Amino acid sequence: MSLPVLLFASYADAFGTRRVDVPVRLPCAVREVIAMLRGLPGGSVLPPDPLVAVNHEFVRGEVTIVAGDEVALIPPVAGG
Amino acid sequence: MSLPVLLFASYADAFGTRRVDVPVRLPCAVREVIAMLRGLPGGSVLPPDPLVAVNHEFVRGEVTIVAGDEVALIPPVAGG
Amino acid sequence: MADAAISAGIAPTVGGVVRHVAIVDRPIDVARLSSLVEDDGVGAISLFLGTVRNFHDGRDVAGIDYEAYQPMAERELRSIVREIGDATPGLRLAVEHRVGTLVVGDVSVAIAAGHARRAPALAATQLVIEALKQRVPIWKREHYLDGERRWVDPTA
Amino acid sequence: MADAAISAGIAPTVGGVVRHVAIVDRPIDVARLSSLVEDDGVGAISLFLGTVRNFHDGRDVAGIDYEAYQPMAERELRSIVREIGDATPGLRLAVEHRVGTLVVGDVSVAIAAGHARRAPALAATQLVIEALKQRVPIWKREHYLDGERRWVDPTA
Repeated sequence: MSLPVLLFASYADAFGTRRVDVPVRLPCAVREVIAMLRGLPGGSVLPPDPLVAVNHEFVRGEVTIVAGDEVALIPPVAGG
Repeated sequence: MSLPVLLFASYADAFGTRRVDVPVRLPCAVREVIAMLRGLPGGSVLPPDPLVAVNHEFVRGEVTIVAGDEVALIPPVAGG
Repeated sequence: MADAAISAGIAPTVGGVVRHVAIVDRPIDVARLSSLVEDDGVGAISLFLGTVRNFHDGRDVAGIDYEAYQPMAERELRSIVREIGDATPGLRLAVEHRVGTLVVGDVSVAIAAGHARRAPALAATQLVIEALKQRVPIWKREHYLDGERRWVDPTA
Repeated sequence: MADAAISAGIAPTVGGVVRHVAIVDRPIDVARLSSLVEDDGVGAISLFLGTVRNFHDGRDVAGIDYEAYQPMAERELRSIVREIGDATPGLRLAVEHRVGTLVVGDVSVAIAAGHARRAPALAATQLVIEALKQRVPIWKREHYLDGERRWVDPTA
């Protein structure tokens, strides 16, 4: 079982991909997914508590992810 | 000897003209010109201390007007 | 004189700073005004447009006559733009006010400010419109739907 | 997805209030955006344009790649516009942000606000740009004249 996580900008560059499949058993907490990502090649780019969006909404680390959720890591935004 | 005074907007409407010749001996103070204008037909539209411009600059009542100056009465402005 | 308002010439740069002001008797070309404050070093452009709206003080408005004491109005506008420009290095400012008979929706005044950063650009448009309303000799006579016309006195 | 940014549809009026947002991958039509907030009851239109400038942090910039998490960016923009619009009756707001590769002088973001009075229109553009920079998932990678490219991190 794995969870696809969307990556953008500097995070996508660091992981070398715009989508990484994280091997986790769902449901699980956002912070568990982050911990696994930080252990992958390129994962050192991530701060301990990066911004995460689930289904296009910012969420906190204790939020639970279920199958079918769209999960994305959000680098520091720089629009405008 | 007379001094031409430019009028605009509500003041021009009240005096029925855009330029009134005020019979004064120059040099004289702005406030003397205002006093004479207030006594003319339509002059009741003027407040005791209306805005006055001499040579395109706002001036106070004690300023002296000399021959050749461009004098204008400035109704409350409403640009924008 | 007021009724013969003519566009003032463009003073494109003063020490590298754009400062354009004009009283015009035709529709304001907003895109052109905005382009005057563009520059490779500009990261933010703030534009303010005053438009004729269809009501004021509870009355239905059909249009507005704008009148200016043209040479003094341009002098005051230049003075406002100089004061604000001098206080903000790198600021580019362009201002035009229209005179004549305008109908609902017409642009009566347009202010464009360009700067490397957004805060000075945003502040500049606001400072210009506030100062313009305080001290530039321009007047407006509203035409109401009931046929009456009245000079607006903001001090009344 | 981010690279396939497409213009969102226009939601012209919500309870009579214009609220348009879009992430676009072509030049922003500023005149059209401004026209969206025009109305017979509007007396003031405030426009803010973010443009690509030729330097940043002391380095010469040639251009910028903008990337967005498109559906979330539009959702956040809609949320910002809704919050500000709900707090200001009669406010009309339109916002577009461009993605893709832009060169110096290109407009990256345009915000238009229309209101009967100038203070709410001026405040709205400022509130939108500040909120956009805080919470809308858009990123930019600057291209420097020396050939280097770097993602900008405003929190660094």
